[in-house]
Amino acid sequence: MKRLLHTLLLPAALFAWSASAQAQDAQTQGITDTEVKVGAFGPFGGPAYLFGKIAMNGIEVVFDKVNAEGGINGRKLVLIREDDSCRAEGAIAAVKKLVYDEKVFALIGGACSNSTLAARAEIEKAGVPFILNSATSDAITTPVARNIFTSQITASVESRAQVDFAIARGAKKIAVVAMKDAWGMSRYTPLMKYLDEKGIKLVANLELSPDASDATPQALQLKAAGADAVILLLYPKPAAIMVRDATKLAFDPIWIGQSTINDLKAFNAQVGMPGALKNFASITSTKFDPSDPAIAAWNDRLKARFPNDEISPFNMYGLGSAQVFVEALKLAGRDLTRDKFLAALGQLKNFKSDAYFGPITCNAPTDHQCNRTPGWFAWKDDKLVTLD
Amino acid sequence: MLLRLTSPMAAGIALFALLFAAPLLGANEYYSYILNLMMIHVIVTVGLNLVMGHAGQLVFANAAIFGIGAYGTALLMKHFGLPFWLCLPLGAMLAVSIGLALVFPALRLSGIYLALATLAFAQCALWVMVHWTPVTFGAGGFTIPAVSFAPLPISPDMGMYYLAWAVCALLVVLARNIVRSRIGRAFVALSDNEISAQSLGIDLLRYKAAAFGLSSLFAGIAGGLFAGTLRFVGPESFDLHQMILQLVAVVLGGIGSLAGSVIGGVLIVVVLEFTKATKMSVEIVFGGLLLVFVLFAKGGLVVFIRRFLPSWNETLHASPAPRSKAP
Amino acid sequence: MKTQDMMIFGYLMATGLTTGALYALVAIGVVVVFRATGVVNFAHGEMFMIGGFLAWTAHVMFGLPFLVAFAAAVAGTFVLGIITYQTTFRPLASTGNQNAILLAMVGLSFVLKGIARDLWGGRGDYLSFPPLVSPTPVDIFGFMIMSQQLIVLGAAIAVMIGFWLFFRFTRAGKFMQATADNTKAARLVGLRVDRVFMLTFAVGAAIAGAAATLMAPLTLLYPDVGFSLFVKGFAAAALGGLGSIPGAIVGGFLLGVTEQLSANYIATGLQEVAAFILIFLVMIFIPNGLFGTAARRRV
Amino acid sequence: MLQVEHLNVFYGITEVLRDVSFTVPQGEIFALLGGNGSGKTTIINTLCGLVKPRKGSIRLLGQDLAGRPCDQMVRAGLIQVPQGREVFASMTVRENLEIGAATRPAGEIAGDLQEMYALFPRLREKRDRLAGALSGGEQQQVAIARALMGRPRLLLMDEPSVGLSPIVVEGMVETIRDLNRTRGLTILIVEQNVGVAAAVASGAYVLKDGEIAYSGSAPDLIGNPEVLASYLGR
Repeated sequence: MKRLLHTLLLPAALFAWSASAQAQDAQTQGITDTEVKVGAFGPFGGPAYLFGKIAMNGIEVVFDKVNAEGGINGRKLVLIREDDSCRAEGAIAAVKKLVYDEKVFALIGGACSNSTLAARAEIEKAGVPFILNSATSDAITTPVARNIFTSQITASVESRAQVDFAIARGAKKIAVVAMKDAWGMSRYTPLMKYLDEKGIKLVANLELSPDASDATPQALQLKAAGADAVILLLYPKPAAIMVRDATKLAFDPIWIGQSTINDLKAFNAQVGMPGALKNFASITSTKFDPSDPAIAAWNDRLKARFPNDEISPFNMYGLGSAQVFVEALKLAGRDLTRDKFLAALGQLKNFKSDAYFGPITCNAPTDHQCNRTPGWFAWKDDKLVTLD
Repeated sequence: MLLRLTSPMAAGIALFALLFAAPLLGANEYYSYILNLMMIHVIVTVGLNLVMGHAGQLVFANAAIFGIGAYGTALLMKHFGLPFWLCLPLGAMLAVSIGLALVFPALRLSGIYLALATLAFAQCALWVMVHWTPVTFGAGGFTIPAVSFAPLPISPDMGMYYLAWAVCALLVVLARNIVRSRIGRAFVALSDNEISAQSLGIDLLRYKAAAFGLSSLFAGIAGGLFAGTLRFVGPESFDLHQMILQLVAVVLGGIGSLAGSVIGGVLIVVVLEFTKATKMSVEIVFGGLLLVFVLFAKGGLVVFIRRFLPSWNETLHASPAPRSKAP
Repeated sequence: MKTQDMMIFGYLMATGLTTGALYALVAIGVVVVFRATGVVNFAHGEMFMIGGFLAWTAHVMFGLPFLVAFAAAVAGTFVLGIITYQTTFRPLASTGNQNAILLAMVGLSFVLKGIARDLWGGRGDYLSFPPLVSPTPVDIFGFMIMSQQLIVLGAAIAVMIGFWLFFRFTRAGKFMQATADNTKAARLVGLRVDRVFMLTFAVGAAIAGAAATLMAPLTLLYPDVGFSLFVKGFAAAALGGLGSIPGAIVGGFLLGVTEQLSANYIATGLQEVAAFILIFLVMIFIPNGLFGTAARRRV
Repeated sequence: MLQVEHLNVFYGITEVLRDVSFTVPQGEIFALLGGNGSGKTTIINTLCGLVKPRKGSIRLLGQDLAGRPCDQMVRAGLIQVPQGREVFASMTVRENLEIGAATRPAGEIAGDLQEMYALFPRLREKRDRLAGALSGGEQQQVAIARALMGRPRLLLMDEPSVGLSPIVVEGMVETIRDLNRTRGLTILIVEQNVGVAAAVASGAYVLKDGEIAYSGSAPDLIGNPEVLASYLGR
C-alpha cells in the first residue's frame, strides 16, 4: 500500500519539478536570434473554415511581407498552424500542442467562440501571449486574463452598437431574430442585457435555425408585431432567408446585421430580391470589402500565396491581428520576452492597421478588448457604402 | 487468484503500464492530454461495443449519452458546487437512466429502425442542451473549475490523467468479466436471434436493459471524465462528429471484441490527430475508415492480430447477421 | 384581428405545403429504396447535396441553361446512386447484415460530405442559386407567395406524377415494384434482381438530384444541407409508413405544415427539432406509420 | 430433355445433395418424392439457379446449365412455380402475368396473356384485382400462369398442393394434366402429397437424405408399400 502511494506521488513530484523548469524557459520560449515561432489555431475545414483557415492566410501574408523586409529585430516570423476543428477538445489539443510540443512564443487565432473559450484556461495557465482574431464571445477576454487580448470587436460591442443604431434611426418597435447556437448566444446574452439597461422592451423575440430554408412564421410574427427595426443575430444564410421571406410579405423594417454579414454583395445574391436591402445595414470590423482598390496590394499577395482560396473579408481578420502582433513585437524591442511583449501589447494606443475599421487601443491591465469601433456598411445601387 | 496470462491480457497490462508511465517518462502536456483523451475513448468504445457488438443493437445515441454524462457531472458542479468525485457517479447515473429509457424503443425496433430512432433521440437531446438555457447554459457551453485532488500533491491535469487511467483499467476489467459471464453469453444469443433467444428462456427486457444500461454507464463515466479533463462543456462536442468517431472506434478495433475496443479507442485519437496534422479531411478519413472496415475487414484489426499472433486467444462475439425485423 | 389570424394561418399552410412538397420528394427517394431493399439509404441527403452542387456548377459556374443543369444533376445523382449501391448494398446484402449496410452508408455519407466540402466548400459559407423566375412575389387570393415556391410546388408535383407514371406504365418501373414486392418471386421469373436494386438506388438518388435542383434557390447550398434534409425526408417517410409512396407524400406535407404551425404557435425554436421528435415518436408508437401496412399497396 | 448428373450441393459445410442423377424425358410429367429435409426443394432451387451446385451437370436439351444464375435458367426454359405461390401480392393479376414474361421482349406478351386468360378464365375476370386479395386456388393459378408466361421448356412445380383444399387440388391436378396433354409441356413436380403425384406423374424418384433412393414408374412406386413406408414415412 505504501509503495502504491509512492508510485502515485512520483508523477506529481516530477510534474511539479518540470513545471518550475518550464516557467524559467517560458519567457523566451519559441525565440531564437533568427526567428520567432507563432502558433495559430482554428478550423481548417467545416462550415467555420472562414474564421480559421482563411484568417490564417491573412496572418501568413503579413508575416511573409515582414520576413521579406528582414523580419523584426532580425527575427523572421514563423507561423505554425493547428486545426482545432472548431471543437472544445480540439482547441485544447491544438493549444497544448503549440505551447508544449511546438513551443511557440505566442498564439494568434481562435475562430469559434466555444472552442476558444474552452481553451482559455489552458492558455491562461501556460501564460503564452494570445491575440484573439475571430471569435467574438466576450467571455474569452472578460474577466481579463494577463496574457489574452483581442483585436476583434467583441459580441457585446456589436450588440450595443446594433441597439444604438436602431435608436439613432428612430426605431420605436425593436425586434430580434437570433440563432440559439454557441455563436448566437454569445451575442444574444449581452444584447438582452443592454436592452434591459436601456429599458427597451422588444416587440418580438424570435429564433431561426442556421439550417432554416424558410422564415415565413418569423416574418409573419415580425409583421404582426409591427416591428420597425429588426436586429439579426444570424449567419448570412438564415439572415438572407429571413430578409427574403419578409420582403415577400412586403415587410421592410430597418434590418440591422452584424459582422458575419460582411460580404453584402454575396448576401444580396443570397436574398435574391431586388430592393430587399434598401433598409439593410450591417456592422463590420474591417475597413474594406475585398474588391476595394485600397487593399489591392494585400489581395495580390493573398492571391499569389493561396491561389486556391478565394479572397474574403475574413482574410482581413488575420491580416489585422497579424499587424497588431507585429507592432507589439516591434515595440517590445530586441531583448524579447513574453512579459515585454505583453507589456507592449497592453499599451498599444491608436494603432492603425490596414484591415480594421477603427484604431486598436489596449488598456491593460483593466481592458484587453482592443477594438471598439464598429463600422457600418450598407448596400446601395449595387455598391458597398460606408455609413457614418 | 489464478491469472492465465494470455496474449490479449498481457498486451492490455503492457498498455496500461505504459499509460501509467508515460507522464513519468517525460510525455509533455500535449501528449498527456492526448493519452487522457485516448483512455476516455477506450471507455466509451468498450461500452458501445457491449451494446453494438455483443448484443447486436445498433445504437446511434451513444454520443448523446456521453454528452449527458458530461453535462450531468459538470452541471452538478456548476449549480450545486458539489465536488467532482460525487458529481462523476451522479452524472453517470443520469446517463444510465436516460440510456435505459432507450430500451423501450429497442424492445420494439431493431436494425435500421433502432439506429434511426436513437439518432433522432440523440438530436433531440442535443436540442435540449442547446435550448434549456437556464439549466444547460445553452449553446455557448460553460466552464467548470479545475478539479482539485487535494490533499494529494498532484496537479489537476495529472490528477485527471491518473483518475481516467484507474477508471479505464477498472472498467476494462469489468467489461471482460461481463463478456465472460452469463450476461455476456445472453447478449450474444440476443444478437444472433431474438426469437430463439427468447425461446431459450432469455428475458429480452432484462438483457436489453443490461446492454443499454452498461453501455450508458460506460459512456456516462467517460463523459464525466471528459468534462473534468476539458473543464468546458458545450453541445457541439456530442454531435454527429462524435458519433462517427465512436462508430469508427468500434468497427476499427473489431465489432464484438473487447481487445478491439481498447485498440479502437486508442487508435481513433491517434488517427484524428494525424488527420489534422496532415490537413486531411476528417470527414473523408473517418467516413472512409468506417466504409473500408465494414466492407473489407469486418472483424476489425483484432482479426489481423489473431492471424499473426496465434496466442491471441480472445473469443470474438461479433454477431454474425442480425437481421432487421420489420417494425 | 380575426382576419389577420386567418391570414397568418393561410401563410403558414401555404409555406408548409411548399416545404412539405420538398420533404415529400426527399422522402420518395428514401421510400423507393426502402421498399425494394429493406434498407434506408443513410447517404440519401448527400445525394441531394451533391445534386444541388452539380446543378450549381453547371448553371452558375458554367452558365449552362437551367434545364441542362437539371439534367446534369439528375444524371450525376443517378450515377452516385449506382456508386452507393456498389459500395454499400451489393457487397453486404448477401450477408443479410443490415447493421453492416447501414454503417457502410454512414461511412459513405461522411466521405461524400468531405468530398463536397473539398470541391465546393472553399467558396464562402453558402452558395446561392439564382431563382428561375422573377423574384417578385405573386398575389394569390391575397397571399403573397414567392414564384419560386410555386415553381417548386408545381415541379415537385410534376416529379411525383412522373414517378407515378414510371411505376405504373413502364416495364422497368414494374420490375422495380415486383422486386420490392417479392424478391424471391422476382428472381424466379428471371429478373436480374441485383440490376433492379442498382436501378432502384439510382432512381432514388436521381429523385434527390431533381429535388435539389428545384430547391437550391430556396435552401441555398452548403455541404451540410444533406443531413438535415435527409432527416426531414426520413421523418416524412416514417410518418407514411416507410414503405408507401403515397404515405411519403402525405407525410412530407404533414411534416411541412407541422413545422410551420409549431414554429408559429408554440416556439420558433421548435422548427429544427420537430422532425426529430416526430421520428422518435412515430418509430416507437406507430412504427407502421399513419397508414399501417395496408398502405404498402402500389405507388 | 433434362439430364441431371452427379449433382452435389452444399449449404456451408453441410452436404444436402449427394451425387444425384436423374432424367426427365420430353413431354412427360415426373415426380420427385421425399420426406421433409430429403433435399427435394434443394433440387428444384438448384435447377432454377437459386442455389449453386458444387459439382455435377444440369443438361437441358443437351446444354449444360449447372451454376448459371436464375435469369439464365429462366431464359433457357427452366421455370419454377414456387411453393406457397409467391405471387406479387401488391400488384394486379395482369401485372403478375406481365412480369412473368420479364425475360421476353415486351411486344410478344399480349398474345400470351390472352392465351392465359383462355386457360384460366377466373384470371380474366379478376385481372385488375390485387393478387394478394385472391383465394389460395386463384393465387395458384396466377403462379402457374405467371410461370407459363416465361415460356418454359420444363416447368418445375414445388409442392403445388400445399395449403389448398382438396377440391382446389383436384382442379389443379386437372390443369397440370391438361398442360401436359394439350401443350406437350414437360413437368417436374415435387410433392409430399403422394396422391397428387400418383395422379399426374408417369415416372418418379424418391429422395432420402440427399440421395436418390428409388426410381421407377410412378404407379409402381406408389403402389409399393415398402417404398412408402421406408422413404416417405407412411
